[in-house]
Amino acid sequence: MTAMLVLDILLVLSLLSLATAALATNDARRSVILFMAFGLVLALAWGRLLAPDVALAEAAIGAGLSGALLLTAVRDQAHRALRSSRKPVHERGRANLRVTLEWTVTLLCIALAGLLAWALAQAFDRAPKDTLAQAVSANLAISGVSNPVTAVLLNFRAYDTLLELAVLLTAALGIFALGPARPGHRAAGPVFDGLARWLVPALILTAGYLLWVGAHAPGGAFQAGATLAAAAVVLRLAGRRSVGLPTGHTLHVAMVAGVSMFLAVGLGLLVLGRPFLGYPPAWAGGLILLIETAAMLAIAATLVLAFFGGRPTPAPGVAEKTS
Amino acid sequence: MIEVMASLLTVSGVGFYLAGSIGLLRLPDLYSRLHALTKADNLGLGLLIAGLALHTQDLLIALKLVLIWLAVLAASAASAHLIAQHARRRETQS
Amino acid sequence: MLTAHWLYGISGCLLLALGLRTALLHDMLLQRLIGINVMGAGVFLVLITVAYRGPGIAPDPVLHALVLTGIVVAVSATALALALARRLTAEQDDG
Amino acid sequence: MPELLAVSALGLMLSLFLGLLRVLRGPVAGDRLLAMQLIGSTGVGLLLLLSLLLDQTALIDVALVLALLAAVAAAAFTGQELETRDD
Repeated sequence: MTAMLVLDILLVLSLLSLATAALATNDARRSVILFMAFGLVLALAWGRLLAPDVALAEAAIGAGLSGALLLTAVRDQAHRALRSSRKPVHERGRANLRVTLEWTVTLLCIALAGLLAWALAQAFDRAPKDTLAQAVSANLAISGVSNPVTAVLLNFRAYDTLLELAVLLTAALGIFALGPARPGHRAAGPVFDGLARWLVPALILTAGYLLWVGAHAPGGAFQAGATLAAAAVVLRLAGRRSVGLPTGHTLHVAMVAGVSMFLAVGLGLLVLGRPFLGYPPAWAGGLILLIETAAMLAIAATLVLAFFGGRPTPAPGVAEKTS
Repeated sequence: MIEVMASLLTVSGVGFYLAGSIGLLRLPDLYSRLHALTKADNLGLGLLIAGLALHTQDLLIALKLVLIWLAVLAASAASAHLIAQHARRRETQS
Repeated sequence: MLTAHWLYGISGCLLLALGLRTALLHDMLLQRLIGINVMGAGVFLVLITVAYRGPGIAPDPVLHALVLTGIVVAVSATALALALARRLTAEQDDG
Repeated sequence: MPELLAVSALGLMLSLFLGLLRVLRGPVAGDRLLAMQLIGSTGVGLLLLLSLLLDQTALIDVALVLALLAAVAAAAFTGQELETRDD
């Protein structure tokens, strides 16, 4: 058990030193690479704390999506605004004010951390009541799935997940509205191309596997969607421009698929005289899989759009044909 | 007997990992570090996975473990190539 | 109270404070963005630590579900911020 | 065996920590990326050990996802974007 304790200490030290170093430097690229390492260690921490569902999402997003997103952005001249500093207040005679401000904010942040730590200590000292966790395990049998996290996401707290998908849709619409997508990558050369050739099918298979296995083991729509989006990131980095993401109406349908499938199921149940999203236990498994499949497509479409950084435009050749 | 083999493989795998990271820390420049890394971490993971596969004795899990090893092998080879190419290009440019 | 609770809980609080401070004070937009992400990671760490019940005991699934969706929402928000930065650069170039 | 697994996991964590030192030190981005590659595959090994140690089979899937995406960072770093068209 001592070995485990030392491992915990090293893990926590790695997290804190990586975060500090990532935030202390003014070199954008260095900061992003350190942040990627931070994400990787974080995935290990989720595994260590018995949260494999969270670890799966963190692995797919931290290693695949957010790293590629940030690295591409800091190397891109079109993102110069990220690196430029906003005009600081300390121009003339304002230096004192600036120092005072910095100290005040720092002290307030420390106070906040202390307060939170105190609250945590109080919470841990009392024996956990666990009423929510107990309610979940008591009702797991009628939820249609046997993985408690999926049961919470798609059944007990399905309202929350519906709204979460709406938040994702809003982010996608925001990215859509801000302009056209980045032009894409040059072909990465034969080595990475050869890798992508079997990596992409493997990732798509893994996404399908995670979606299916989510009913009874860690996995589900969010992890599967993130893995599917990672497949698209690999394709884009290998020089494929559109990565199979549809344009126009088909894309719109994919983006709203999660929310609309959720609403359709919920309203359909209302018509049948059930509460909104109150699945009959016999159908619950099938309905959850249906919603999850649509949600996976919507999440993947949103995350791919996020990597594109804007509205995808049809490939030049196609545009000429249609116009 | 299998237990002993599994333990031996696991421990030697960890040994290769440690050798790899010490090499990464101690060797003088990028190219020699590349060399230390790509050999040590592939062999390290390979031995570790062989040990764990013997230990689980579940065919499906063992297959998944081998798949993981192949994925890391391919990824590590490809990124070592990309990093070296990038470094070389920068050198010839400047 | 478990040792793991102490270690990971306190680190979560520290990450929250560190991220918040950077998000409020740093001059570079990228660093502020990473600061917000670190802050989020701190909150997630606190939540997962609260859900942890010790080795061999099933943790609280409600908090896991919360953090899971939180991670996906955080990356979308980061992407939105990056798209905004790109637009900002374009506007600066024009004006 | 559990004792041995725990000690092996600690060994890998130590290896990962040493790799992190190279990420922190650099000096050039290529070095950092190389170290990222090492801590990526160390993380894969660590997750596999933890999956046995904590009796969490699902951590093998996490290791699989991590292994499949291990080359993305290097590709994103070395890949070149196409020129932005005139606008």
